[in-house]
Amino acid sequence: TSNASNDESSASAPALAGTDNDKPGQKVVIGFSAPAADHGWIAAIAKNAEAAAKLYPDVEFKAVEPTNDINQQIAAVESLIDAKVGALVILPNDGQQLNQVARKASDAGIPVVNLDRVFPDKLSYRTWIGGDNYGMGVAAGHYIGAKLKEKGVAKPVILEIQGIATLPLTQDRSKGFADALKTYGFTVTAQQDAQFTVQSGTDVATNLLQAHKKIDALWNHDDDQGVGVLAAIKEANRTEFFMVGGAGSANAMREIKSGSSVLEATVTYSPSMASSAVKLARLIAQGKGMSDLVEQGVPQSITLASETITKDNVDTYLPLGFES
Amino acid sequence: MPDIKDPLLVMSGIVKQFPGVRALDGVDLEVLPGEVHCLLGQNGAGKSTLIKTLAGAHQPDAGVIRLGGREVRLTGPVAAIRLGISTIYQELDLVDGLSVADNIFLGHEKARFGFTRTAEAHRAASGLLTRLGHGEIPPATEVGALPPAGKQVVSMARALSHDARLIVMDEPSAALAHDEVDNLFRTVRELTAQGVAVVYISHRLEEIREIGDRVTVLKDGRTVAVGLPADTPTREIVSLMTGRDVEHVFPARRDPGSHEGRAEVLRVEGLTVPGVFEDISFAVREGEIVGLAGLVGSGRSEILEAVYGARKASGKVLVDGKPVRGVSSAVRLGLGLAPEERKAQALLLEESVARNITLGGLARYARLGWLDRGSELADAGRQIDELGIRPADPGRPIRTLSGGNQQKAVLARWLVDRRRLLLLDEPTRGVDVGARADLYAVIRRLADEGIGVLLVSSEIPEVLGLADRVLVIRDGRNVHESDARELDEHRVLDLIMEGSAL
Amino acid sequence: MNDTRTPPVGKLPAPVRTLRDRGGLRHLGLVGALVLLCLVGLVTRPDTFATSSNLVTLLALASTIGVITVGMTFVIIGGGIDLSVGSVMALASVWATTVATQSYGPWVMALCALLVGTATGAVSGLLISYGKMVPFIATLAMMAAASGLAQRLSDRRTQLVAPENDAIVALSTTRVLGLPILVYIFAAVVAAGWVLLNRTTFGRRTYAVGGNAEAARLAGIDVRKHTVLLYALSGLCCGIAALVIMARTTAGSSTHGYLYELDAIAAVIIGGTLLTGGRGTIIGSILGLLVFTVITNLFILNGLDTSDQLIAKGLIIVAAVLLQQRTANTS
Amino acid sequence: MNDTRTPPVGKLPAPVRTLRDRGGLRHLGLVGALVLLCLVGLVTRPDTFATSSNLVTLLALASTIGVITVGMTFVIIGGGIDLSVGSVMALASVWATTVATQSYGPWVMALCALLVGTATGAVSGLLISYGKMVPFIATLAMMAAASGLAQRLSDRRTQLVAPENDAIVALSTTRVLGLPILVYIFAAVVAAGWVLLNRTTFGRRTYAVGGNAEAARLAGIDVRKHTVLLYALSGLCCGIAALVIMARTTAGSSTHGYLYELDAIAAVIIGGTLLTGGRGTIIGSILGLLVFTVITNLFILNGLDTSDQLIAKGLIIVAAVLLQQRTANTS
Ligand SMILES: Nc1ncnc2c1ncn2[C@@H]1O[C@H](COP(=O)(O)OP(=O)(O)OP(=O)(O)O)[C@@H](O)[C@H]1O
Ligand SMILES: Nc1ncnc2c1ncn2[C@@H]1O[C@H](COP(=O)(O)OP(=O)(O)OP(=O)(O)O)[C@@H](O)[C@H]1O
Ligand SMILES: [Mg+2]
Ligand SMILES: [Mg+2]
Repeated sequence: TSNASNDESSASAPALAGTDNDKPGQKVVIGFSAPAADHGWIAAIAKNAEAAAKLYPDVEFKAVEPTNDINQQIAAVESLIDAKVGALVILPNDGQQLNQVARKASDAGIPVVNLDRVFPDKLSYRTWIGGDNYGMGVAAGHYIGAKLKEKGVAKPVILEIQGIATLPLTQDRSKGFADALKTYGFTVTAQQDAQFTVQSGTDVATNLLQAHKKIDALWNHDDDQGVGVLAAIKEANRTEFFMVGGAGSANAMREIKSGSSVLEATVTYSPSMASSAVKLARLIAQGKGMSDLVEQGVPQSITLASETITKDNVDTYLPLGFES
Repeated sequence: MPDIKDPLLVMSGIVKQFPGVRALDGVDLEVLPGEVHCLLGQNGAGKSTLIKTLAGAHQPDAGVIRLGGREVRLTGPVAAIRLGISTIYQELDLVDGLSVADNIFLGHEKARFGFTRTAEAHRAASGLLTRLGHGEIPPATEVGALPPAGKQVVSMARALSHDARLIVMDEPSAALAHDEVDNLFRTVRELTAQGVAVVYISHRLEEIREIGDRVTVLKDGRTVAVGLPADTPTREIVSLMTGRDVEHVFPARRDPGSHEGRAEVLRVEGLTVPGVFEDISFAVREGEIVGLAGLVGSGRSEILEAVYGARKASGKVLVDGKPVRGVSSAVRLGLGLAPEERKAQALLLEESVARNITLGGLARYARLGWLDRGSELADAGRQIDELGIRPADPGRPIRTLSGGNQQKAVLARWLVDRRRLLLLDEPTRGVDVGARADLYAVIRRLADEGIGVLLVSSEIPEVLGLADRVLVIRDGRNVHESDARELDEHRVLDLIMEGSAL
Repeated sequence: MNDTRTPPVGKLPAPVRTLRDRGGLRHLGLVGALVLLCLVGLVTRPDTFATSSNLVTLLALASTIGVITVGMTFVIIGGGIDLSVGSVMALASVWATTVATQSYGPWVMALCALLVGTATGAVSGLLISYGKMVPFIATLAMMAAASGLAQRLSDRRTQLVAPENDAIVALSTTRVLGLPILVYIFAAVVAAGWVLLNRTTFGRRTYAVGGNAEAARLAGIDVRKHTVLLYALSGLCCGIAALVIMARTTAGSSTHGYLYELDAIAAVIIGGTLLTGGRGTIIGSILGLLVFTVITNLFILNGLDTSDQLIAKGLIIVAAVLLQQRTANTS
Repeated sequence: MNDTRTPPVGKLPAPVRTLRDRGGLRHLGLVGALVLLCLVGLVTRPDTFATSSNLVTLLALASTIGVITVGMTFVIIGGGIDLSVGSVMALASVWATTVATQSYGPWVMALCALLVGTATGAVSGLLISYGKMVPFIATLAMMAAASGLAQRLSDRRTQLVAPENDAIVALSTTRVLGLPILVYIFAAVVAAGWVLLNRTTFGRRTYAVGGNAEAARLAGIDVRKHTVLLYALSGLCCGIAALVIMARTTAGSSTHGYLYELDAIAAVIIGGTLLTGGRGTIIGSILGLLVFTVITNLFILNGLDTSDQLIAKGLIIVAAVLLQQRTANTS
């Protein structure tokens, strides 16, 4: 709950690497552009990025107005280029559509760290770091598939509540989910999209539960909207199925830990990547490498694995859980 | 002799049914070229409906219309205009947001390849306005900023802008002051001299006598008299219209000076709205009717609005010694204003007649804000009978009432509960002779019951006939004040026009 | 006066259709549309649609926007519009679920939600009546400011209702005669709204102010004060809606009520209220809302995917309105 | 009566405010607000705000909604409203970037965008004029249908403009006299709109239809035909906007123009156009739009946090409008 949350509120906050890399180097202005922080995960992204920047006296952090309008984000990045920042961290609304402007930045000699949603053109960014949406779907699919197999359910009713349907990442997640289920000979019975918001979660779930009197498993793409989904399930007091979440919010982890609800597991898609992205941007701008690696420079691409959190391993993840 | 010529327009057996009302029930009308044909009838008789069918604005349910001998179908306003019928509607049909010139040429703009030619339009517009004696109205003025009279002039100019064979005027003089009517008549004579026929609707019978050639009388949607000579005795025409005899129009006054020493209901001192009127001071006693005479634009409406607290003004306004602060307090102190422009300032067009009537005194029907709809409806019903609002259906949307009946409803609003002082701005605008007499009687009765009345009217006979005391306003100044009986029409005309004359 | 007075015009002074039964007709259309939709539901999903639990679902879903719609109806009849309802609801829900507020227990939380809503509403009202701002712009500004404030307060987090304040959540979980309490709240608000609009001077003045503000002013109505009250009322409804949404989602969040303004306005307009003010009914608005709710419910029961839902929604709205016109004209 | 007296008619309200100078005043207010904002920009960000490149960014950003705003101005002056602009733009952009369309080259793509826009607009117009639907509802339905269709067509994928059709993208990348071509398109649309509104019978009639439809009808104007044309025009603008957005984002997508309707309407209203129709100016709308754009730009440059931005936005809008009133009254 939010009361509990406050003492852990800094749970997912980044820490210093504890290496020479932390020593102040030349001043760097890091520009940051992301979609509108209108829901938990993106909000956490923004917060983590800012927090990471604060760790370093040699970093000036310049976040531009987050927006869900491609046109606006392009303008935002353009104005950052005008402002001649030392490095850019961009989480594009849509990698394909912002590719052009990212390329413009790279061409202008500004190293771009591409966060999460990837630019199609490798020349558009110096380093990509992000989660694995397809993998996330796969993880959820495997958990549900295996669970139902051992239960020996013949033709299981598997529901899926997506996030914003028009986002490419949503389609990747669903594809991964479907592919994984296929290996068990299962398919998704019904699929509805919500808006990543608590309330849309409730409304969609409420209707969906009506449509299906008996459910075996439910995957909800996003733990933030999951709060709403769980509320709907409680309201309908349905318990005959189990639910898997997505992203790995602290709320979700606490639910899993308490075991009081149908939420059994969640597959991570951690916003901690934003902290790393800012750190990388700094290193790149200062020409440093990652001290644990032998290479002099920062790698070109870093993909975070999507892990599955269950009652058994939840305690190890709780510190990383973001307060959505 | 007119009757040798064959008629320009023949309407026969016109029927128009509105939900719940048969507005026209087989009307005949015959108009000769070059004549002024007057259309008379009580409020709600069907005059406006008839001319709307003639303008193509309404489609008749039955009947034939022949123009110049040929039968015509007036499928819409365009058709009528094409056939050379242009119309001045009773309810001003102007676009407030557009300039005077744009309004005049709306629908037939001065343009080439769709591009408007403003200069030309303005030239033509001021031409027409000058012809109507109002060259001073700038064609670029926004119509919404004109007072009613100005709007009336503009819609006349529009009617003239088409070169029409037949011009229909629905109560054009209602919004005009006495002197402007002369002006209008001059124009009408010019038109008829060129062989244009004019259908003229008015409730002022003296006008009919002055300008009309022949008269058709409607009653309850039927023709009761066709093509009477205009010099038919008034009594006869009135009894045709109303089906009864209207004797002395103005009720008897109390004996002179009876108001001396009675308590002052209203005292106004040094009332001023810069640019509109200045330093107006007067008082209204219980039971007294005070008339404001003046030209259109002299500022009488503004004086009323200022007294009512509806307009910021410097100076003192005291009702029973208590100052008026804004409209709400004015109403609480017992004032009631029947404003000049009923559509814009008084009516809730979508609402029922009853709700329009009771709007002023809602508080009376409420206990802790809870409405007692029974007594509300009862009161409304009583007023509808009192003033003879037709049709007598409290539930009917007021927009479906005829102009005159709407006007009666506006007055009824302040009669439901006893006011201390009534402010009446052009109270009989568009009200028929019979009803007018009734209204005068009602107003006088209220006065005799001790209510004060402040009356603005552009009809000098009305002011002289009804008021006890008359104030003459010229250019926003009070230039004369005296007992009504010491004045006659010519004296008043001299007073209000002095200086502005020539 | 004398009995020689002329009789009413025309032959048939017969039953005239007054505003009231015209309203009835208008509703007839919507009811028809609603019935048709329900038939579709019965045909496509005989098993689930008509079940009591699904009806409960429908009502529960409708209740949040429903409450807001009542307030919106007043504002629009009064000649205005309120774009801020969604974010005001969000702000109220957030404010009511801050750690500080929650520490005072459920009653204070509820009170807080109502106060925040009413206050913000009143502010919009003041901007419009005394600041002479266009309602659209004033409430647009409020919309931005309120959701900004909501995000600040909540630090963009979902603030769960603490277990000790479960009384709030109980509004949705505990049932009386098979219906969750919040449905009764919804019903109560609608009833109160109807009475206020049709049986009190306040309602009558609302029509007057919206129908012809100048006339209302000259009739002695304090138009500006009334305007403030109208928006305060709308705000109050947002506060109540905030309670309902908190109960349903067990949380307060700055993302609550996103784009509710559109849905609410749409419901009001399709219910026959004129955007220009002066005319409209609560019943119409609620029927309009139910139409929208049932549509969505049908779609999900039949597992349509979003894009098809949108297309179908567009078509159904058109169909419903045209049907509505027919009934209104033919009668 | 005495014809001896030659009519020395009473002076009607002599010099009353004419249309033009009132417009001037209204704009004065907006210009003032704009200037103030720019000053803020110069003070807070002397280094970046006034740079040419930033101004280009501003204009480029403004151009998409700008084009739509022009169409919206016509519709609103004509007494209507168009909620579908955003999704119609999306639909046009998607349709123009399907593999099929792209195979015909850039010209056909452009043509396709314009046609799709105009056609959808005309449909809304028909529903409103002949179907007698309330503009709000009709265009709301169109909004849903269009974006649904856009999602179907694109299968919710981003459709990049193929390299061989780079001519489209060139509209944003190639510059003439330092300005991207799309800025000139924007300017052209504004100019055309201004002429159409102020110098043609179409413009006059738009004011008439919006100001007093009945009067327009009685004056012989075919109100229904005119209405259809108005919405078709708005649709055409959406088509052009689709081109611009395709150029800027190098792609067509069903997510384009999300909630643009709100921004466009807001710009028009703050520009002094009455939501009730009959009054308004293109210049005002564009100024209104620029105010919004500059506000956002300032935020970006100063890197405010979202929640603060929203709050500030609300306050600035209020301030701007109140300022506007002052200037309008005092003069
Ligand atoms: N749109 C309408 N719907 C229903 N009834 C109408 C409508 N217009 C007019 N009527 C009715 O038709 C009858 C005739 O109205 P009309 O306006 O022609 O009277 P009028 O002779 O012009 O009266 P006035 O002298 O007051 O203008 C009235 O009873 C009126 O209530
Ligand atoms: N809408 C307006 N805008 C600007 N000035 C106006 C307006 N209406 C009236 N005025 C000014 O106020 C003065 C009074 O106008 P108004 O026509 O009301 O006087 P009046 O004596 O009441 O005439 P009427 O007999 O038509 O009522 C005019 O001189 C005019 O200059
Ligand atoms: Mg009439
Ligand atoms: Mg006057």
